[in-house]
Amino acid sequence: MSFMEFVLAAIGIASAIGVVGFRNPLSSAFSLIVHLLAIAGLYALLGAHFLAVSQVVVYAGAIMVLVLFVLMLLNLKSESGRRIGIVRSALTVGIGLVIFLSISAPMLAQFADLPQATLEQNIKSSEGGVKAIGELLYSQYMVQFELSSLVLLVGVVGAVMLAKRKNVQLMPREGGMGGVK
Amino acid sequence: MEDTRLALVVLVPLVGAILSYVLGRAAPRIAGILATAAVATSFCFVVSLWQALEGGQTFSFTLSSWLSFSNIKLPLEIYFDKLSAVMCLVVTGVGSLIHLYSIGYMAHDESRPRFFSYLNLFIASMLILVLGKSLPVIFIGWEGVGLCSYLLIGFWYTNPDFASAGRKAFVMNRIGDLGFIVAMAILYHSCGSLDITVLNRPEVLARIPSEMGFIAGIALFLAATGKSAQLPLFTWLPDAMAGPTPVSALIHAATMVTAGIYLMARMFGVIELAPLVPAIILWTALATSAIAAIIAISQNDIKKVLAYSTVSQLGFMFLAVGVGAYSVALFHVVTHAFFKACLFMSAGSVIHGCHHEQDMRRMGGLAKSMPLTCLSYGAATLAIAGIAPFAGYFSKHAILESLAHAHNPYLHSYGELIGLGATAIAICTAFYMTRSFILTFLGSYRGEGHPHEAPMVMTAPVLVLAVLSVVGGLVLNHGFFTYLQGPLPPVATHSGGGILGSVLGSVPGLIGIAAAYALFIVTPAVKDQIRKVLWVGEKVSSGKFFLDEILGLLVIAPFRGLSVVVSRVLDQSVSIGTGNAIGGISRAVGELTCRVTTGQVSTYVLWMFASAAFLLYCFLPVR
Amino acid sequence: MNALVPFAPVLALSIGSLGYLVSGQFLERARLTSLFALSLIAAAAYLIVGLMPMAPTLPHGFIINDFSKFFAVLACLGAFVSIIGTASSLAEEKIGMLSEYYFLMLTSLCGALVMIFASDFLTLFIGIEVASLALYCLCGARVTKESSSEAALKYFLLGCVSSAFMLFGIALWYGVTGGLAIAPINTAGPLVILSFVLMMVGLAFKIGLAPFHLWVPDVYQGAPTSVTTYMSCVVKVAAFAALFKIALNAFLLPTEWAVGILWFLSVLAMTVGNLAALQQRSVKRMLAYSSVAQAGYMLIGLVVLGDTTSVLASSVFYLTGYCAMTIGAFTVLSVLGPDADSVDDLKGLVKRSPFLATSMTLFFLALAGLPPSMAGLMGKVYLFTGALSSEFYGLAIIAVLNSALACAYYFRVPAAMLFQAPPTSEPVKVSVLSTFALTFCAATVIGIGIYPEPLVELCEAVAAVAAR
Amino acid sequence: MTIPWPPLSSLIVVPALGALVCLAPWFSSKIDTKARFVRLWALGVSMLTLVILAAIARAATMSHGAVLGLEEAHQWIPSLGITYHLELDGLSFAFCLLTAIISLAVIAWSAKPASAGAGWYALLLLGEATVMGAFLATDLVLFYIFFEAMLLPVLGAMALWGGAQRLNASLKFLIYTMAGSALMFLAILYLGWTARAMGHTLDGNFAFEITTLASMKMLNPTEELVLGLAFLLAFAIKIPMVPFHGWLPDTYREAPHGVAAFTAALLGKVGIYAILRFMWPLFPTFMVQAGPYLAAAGAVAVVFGALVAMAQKDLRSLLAYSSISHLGFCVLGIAGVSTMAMTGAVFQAVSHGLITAALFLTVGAVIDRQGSRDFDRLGGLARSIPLTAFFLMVFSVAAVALPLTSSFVGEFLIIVGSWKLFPAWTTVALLGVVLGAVYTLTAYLRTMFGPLHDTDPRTGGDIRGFDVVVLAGLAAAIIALGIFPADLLGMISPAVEVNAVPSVVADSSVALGFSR
Amino acid sequence: MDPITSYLGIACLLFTIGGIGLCLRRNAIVLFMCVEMMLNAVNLAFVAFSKIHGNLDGQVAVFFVMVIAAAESAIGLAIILSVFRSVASIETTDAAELKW
Repeated sequence: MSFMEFVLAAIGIASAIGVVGFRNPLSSAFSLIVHLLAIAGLYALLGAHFLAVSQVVVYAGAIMVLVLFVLMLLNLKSESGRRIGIVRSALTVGIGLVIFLSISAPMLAQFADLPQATLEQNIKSSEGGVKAIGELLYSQYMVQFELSSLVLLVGVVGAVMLAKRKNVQLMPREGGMGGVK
Repeated sequence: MEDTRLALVVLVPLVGAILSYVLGRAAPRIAGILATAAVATSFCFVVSLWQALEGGQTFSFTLSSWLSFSNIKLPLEIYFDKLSAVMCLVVTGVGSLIHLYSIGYMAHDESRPRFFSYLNLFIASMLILVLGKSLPVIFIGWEGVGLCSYLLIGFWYTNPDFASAGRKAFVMNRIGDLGFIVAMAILYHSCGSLDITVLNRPEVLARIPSEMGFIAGIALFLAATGKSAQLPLFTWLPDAMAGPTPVSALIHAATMVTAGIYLMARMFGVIELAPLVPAIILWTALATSAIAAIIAISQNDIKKVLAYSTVSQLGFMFLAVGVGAYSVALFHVVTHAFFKACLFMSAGSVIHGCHHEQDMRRMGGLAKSMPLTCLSYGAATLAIAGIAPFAGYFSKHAILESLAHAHNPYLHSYGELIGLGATAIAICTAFYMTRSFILTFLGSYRGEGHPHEAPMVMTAPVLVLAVLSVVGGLVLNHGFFTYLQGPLPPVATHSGGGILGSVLGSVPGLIGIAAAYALFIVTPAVKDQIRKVLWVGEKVSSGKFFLDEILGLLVIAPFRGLSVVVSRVLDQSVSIGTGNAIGGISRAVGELTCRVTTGQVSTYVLWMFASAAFLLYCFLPVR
Repeated sequence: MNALVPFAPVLALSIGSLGYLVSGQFLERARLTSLFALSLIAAAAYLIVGLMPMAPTLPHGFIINDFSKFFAVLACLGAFVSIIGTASSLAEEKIGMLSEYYFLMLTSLCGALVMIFASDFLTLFIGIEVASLALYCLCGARVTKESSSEAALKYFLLGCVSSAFMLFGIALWYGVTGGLAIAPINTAGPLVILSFVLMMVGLAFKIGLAPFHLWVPDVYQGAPTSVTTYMSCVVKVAAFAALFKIALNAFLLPTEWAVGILWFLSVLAMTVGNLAALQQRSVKRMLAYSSVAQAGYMLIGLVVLGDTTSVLASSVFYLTGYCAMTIGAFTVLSVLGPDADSVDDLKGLVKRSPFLATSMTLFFLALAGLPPSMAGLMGKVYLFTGALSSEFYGLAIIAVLNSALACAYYFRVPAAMLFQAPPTSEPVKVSVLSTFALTFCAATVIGIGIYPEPLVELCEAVAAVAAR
Repeated sequence: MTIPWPPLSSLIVVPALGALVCLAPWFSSKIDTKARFVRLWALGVSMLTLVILAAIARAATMSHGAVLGLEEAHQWIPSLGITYHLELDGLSFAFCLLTAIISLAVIAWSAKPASAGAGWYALLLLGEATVMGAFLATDLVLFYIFFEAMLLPVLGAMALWGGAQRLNASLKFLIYTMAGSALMFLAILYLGWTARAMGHTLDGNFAFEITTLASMKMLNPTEELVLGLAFLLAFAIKIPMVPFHGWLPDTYREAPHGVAAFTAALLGKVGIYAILRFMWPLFPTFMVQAGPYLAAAGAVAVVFGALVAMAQKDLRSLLAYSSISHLGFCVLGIAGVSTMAMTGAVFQAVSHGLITAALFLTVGAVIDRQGSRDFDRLGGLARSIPLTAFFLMVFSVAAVALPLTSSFVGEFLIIVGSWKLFPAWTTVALLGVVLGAVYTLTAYLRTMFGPLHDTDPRTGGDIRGFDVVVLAGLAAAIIALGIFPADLLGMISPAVEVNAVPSVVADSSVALGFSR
Repeated sequence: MDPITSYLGIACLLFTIGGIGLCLRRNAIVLFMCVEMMLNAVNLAFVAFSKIHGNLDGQVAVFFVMVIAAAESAIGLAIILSVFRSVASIETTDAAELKW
């Protein structure tokens, strides 16, 4: 594992913990941006260049901007009220540990000793350039590609339907936002 | 031989029962006449059939194939032989007289149609009982008379005590019926038939295993104790006096209560299968007879005295049964029917005349106001006391005599003792009967109002029966035992004897009468002295040996308790409770299951993760 | 052009719905819009029936055979009937944007069809997402109602989580096989199981199998009844189709390791669903929990999969019957009004509308597996015979005891409708379309029960194809 | 053997269609306007059913000499091996006759709940149809369907017109029955599957037809035990046998009189019938082994029911428990291989149906009049309602099995028949005879005798009109069967022998276990 | 350990962290972000597998996941807005009317 990979992975994990850990949603969001960028870096290191770029554009760009926009719109403070109990946290972490171990253990065991030669060959052959992926998308994954447009369309129409209200004004509530009901 | 008359013997009273109710509702007066006519007609048929009986000739009639199916043959068939003939004659004969008497006795009761309907129904049932060709058919009558007895005891049902007395009679009879059913079950499986003509054949009896034979015998006797009021099931009979007096005369003295003896006689083969059974019968009979006689001494209700006397006399009959002298027992049945019916009807006339007063302490001196009744009662008293030549003497004497000839291995060493006991009972009988006569008819009137003699329609039948009580024994004495030798085993008795024998035989009765006369008329002071000395005995006697209480404590209370316990604990708590508990538990678990759905996404995710972790943990081969 | 033929139904639906969306902006006529949507579905169904069986070849990602055709037609039929039945109640539910509403519903159906036809995991996943995303929005369609938004939020968040699990499972499949096709696996090992478990988490969520069912009651209750009606049928059909396909064609069930997982899920689903439903006062929640339990029964066919295909056929049979029951039951609720939910709201319905009460009773009897609507009973005969013949005695006993337990709550609704006094005597108006839908459903639950032979044969044929 | 006309199905179809016609006005407009016509219609339909039954029996007797094995069979679901197979033999006939009579009586009975309209008759007719179906079906699945279906009309009628706790009571009834039949359902399916697995069926498919299954002898003793227990549980709850009677007190307390009569008279009988019809042929070994336990259960039920009945203060509860007691005899009768006892049990079932229905109706008249069913508030009614009192006496007497009533025939045959096999348990059951007299007479005493407790009469007076005819008819039937039972017994016994006895006798290994 | 394999480990870890976040946080937007993180983790696994197998199918899958994530975000945020409008909060503890 190269130093760069290690650093990016460390940043990715740390920022992931940050997303979960920060009490202010804004901090979480920024932390997520860092995380997404770190993952993009990892993609790049793995040679999936197209994905790395897409990650930055789609995720860190489009999605996170949307998230931040909503966060600002709603003008939210930190999570209010009770903290999560220690028991529940411990339980959650414990369950997480079980899941982590039971997924990663067999996976790591299976892929621990891959033949180095073929692996390098494979890494080379799966250089994810725009061209290579584009070719795949427009030949083999044509149908899926078209279907993904349907996904986006649903996203658009759905958002419109939910957001648009007849005769209903978006009225900011009095006395601050969030947590008061 | 099939004979339609036989069917008519039963059907006429049955139709009479229906008609007297239906038509009687329109015209109450007609009910009694119809009912009496029906029984009388039946009597005529019986007589004509009886006349036709010659030698071994019998009649039978099949009413329905009844329980016959597959290879099982249990038709509803009635059968007329000499034994049935005797019973039928008594039932219809005495029955007619009592019906006639009832017309007068019940003249002012508004429920007359119902009464006569029941009475006729009773006669029909009783006839089925004595005519039944197989045990199930006998059982029809057996239960039928029980039902009628129940209905008639509770005739005045608005009084809950009377209604309860009826129920008591029925239930106690039912206990006895268990024995009947068990006996039928055993006999059916051992002999393959329940036909009485088949069952008494030696080769059929030989098929019954010995222990089964014993059980069957005891079971039959149990049935008889229920119906014929023997220990431990006799307490219903005194209570049964709640019914109208003609009912007591007909059912609880002359006919129904002797059904047990009839059954024993019919099934003598089974009874004698195990020698222990007659021995048990004998001891039970002796005890019953003695206890009833002792109780009778202290009773003040005239009907109660007669009731206990009936129990005591029934015990006497069973004594004869116990020693195998069935025809002697039957003889006593007949004479007893005469004099006891006469006694009851006289007592009924007294009650009627004294404005429904039954307590002898409020009577007295009725000889003047009711001479005919007094005469009949006196004659019957002498008969029951066993004074020659009255009817009771012959039968009683025959019983005492047959006791001496007992050849039961279980009784060998007690022969004299039993004879002595029986004699003592006979003395007792004479004593308390004389006492009742004295209290009722002699001395001065102690009650209210003016007693009056009963109307002719009542006194006539009483007088007829009185005459029968006087001469019945003398007339029947000669032919009776030989007549019954066909259906019943012969008895080694040549009763009556000469004049000397008669005098000697009357001694116990005379002693009793004399004692009563001495104590109640001559020296009443001595009587009080004796009562003081024997106060325990008096308590026991007037307390009826506390049999009701003992029975209540030992049988009824435990069952009541058991019933409550079973109902509360086993039923409500266990059976129903378990079902409810299962329902409750599932609801509670369901509630818990719902509680997982807290409405909060985090919890849901946590559950999802936990479940996923569980699946992964459990189902992955590597841990 | 020939290359497009296999996609004709999906294309018809998606392009049609797009055109409809555009035109809908100009003519907002309730009846017209629903008729248009219905005609699209009918067209799609017609096209599906006409499709020729076709092997899965790249670049299609689609597989057309009797199995997928059956499920696709079933989904279309379910969507069709649920739209018919609930169309007239939309106005009362204050779903203003009808064209968007129907667009999303059609797209969701489209996604369901993609799930059913998919021959690789990627297509399957996209299908799931198309169907789900549209449904998330639909759940929140009653924007003025708080619970509707809440249901949407829950469904959305949890659905995304389940998608993530599913996706991880697909990733592992990819990791093991190096491809994304739903094709028989040729290796074994813990990763295969892991992949199956993770996919199972995702699909169990969509089907609503305990312990991944927690969203079901909330969403069924919060969503507009019309959406619930649609969802309860179409999502189950599509998800079961996907499950059967994956299990039989990719993971090559029956395998020893899968039995335990599926057994556990099936038993837990039926038990938890039934127990939880016992205490519900809300009919929608009750039906939701009941659907969890019913899903448990439907899974039996897969659990007990032996060398015969008829056990799978029994699941298909039961699913078909279940669709009619659940659509019918929810349709009745939707006819009663947007907020009719509590058992109390149904009190004395028989006085207010004998037709509604009778048909609802029929549906509940069918769910409980009682005559005369014997679709449920026959389904159980079929299912449990299968379970017994594969010697899954424990499962069969648990299932049968559960179905006895279920009567306790299935009884409540008919009891309220038939045996209790109505709060008002005001009659309930039932539109012609709803009447038609309900009659259709009732006829189905009775018809399938009384003359199941054709459907049994069809299911046997379908199962034979699936298990090949 | 089949007879061309009328088909057996008409026994099911006629009442079912009749019920639908009853419901027709309900869907259209007003409910109560045509109530009288509906009643006449329902009466006509149930009468017609009775006539059809008689016609079938007569036609069969004319052509074949006895009602034996009339069949009607159609394919139904060939892929699942389920057939539509009906059979009428002596056993079925006895129960079908009971069904037809009881339905007619209950429909004719005028005192129905105040709010009951056409639905009342529709449900009763449906009840008749389904119960008939259960008594006729020989395909196990078909039987199961009818077995479940017959619950619903009764449940509906009870929940519609019952007492205050009617919904709880019906729920309990439903759950008990469903829980009981659930395992039987599985057992049925197991049988069907085994038939296929053993390759016994012609077309290589499942088989559920009883004669086919019974002739295969395909079960090993363990299977017989498990399946037999599953069947037994269902029937034990239906009959009900102690301790599975938890549903019964509530049901009989809450149901309207007619429904209680219908339920008590018919539903439990299906259990008795089914044990004879299905369990003996299917599980002979099990039945022989279970015989002593079954006999014990029957005897215990007799005594238990009687003891609990003694403790009741409520007339209807008393009847309910007395029902348990009487049905205990039936269970005792079918416990062992004895033509006599089994025939007796069937006869007793029929007789109990007649008597208990009559009692429920009569007691209903008393309760309706007095507005109370509590002994403490009843009494002395013999004077104010003599006709009711008369009929109650007749039916009480019949209930305590006095000879020349039908129940004596049944109990006598059962006791005498069972004595040889189970002397101890028969003796225990005999105790119930005494206790039966105690509680029956006590009930009568508390209701009819004693001082008049006529404080709060609700309705005018005695039963009259049609109701008298109904009760008189039932009484006549009870007494007629008590005096002339031979024809019916002669029909039942061959059917019983065909069903239960040969399967045991044929197998010698079983015969060993059979000697108690 | 091979670097490629360690990517898989990281993917698992990130997936788990996302899941833990979902269980512990209450803010709907944060929850949404956690979901995105989980998807990302899977994406990482896809890319790593793509490298292992030497084909691009995995990367294509990642592309589609991104598209879906975009659509998801649009809908998700719209739903969150919608919830906010009715409850005036986006904390899941406040939007918990449907329960039991």
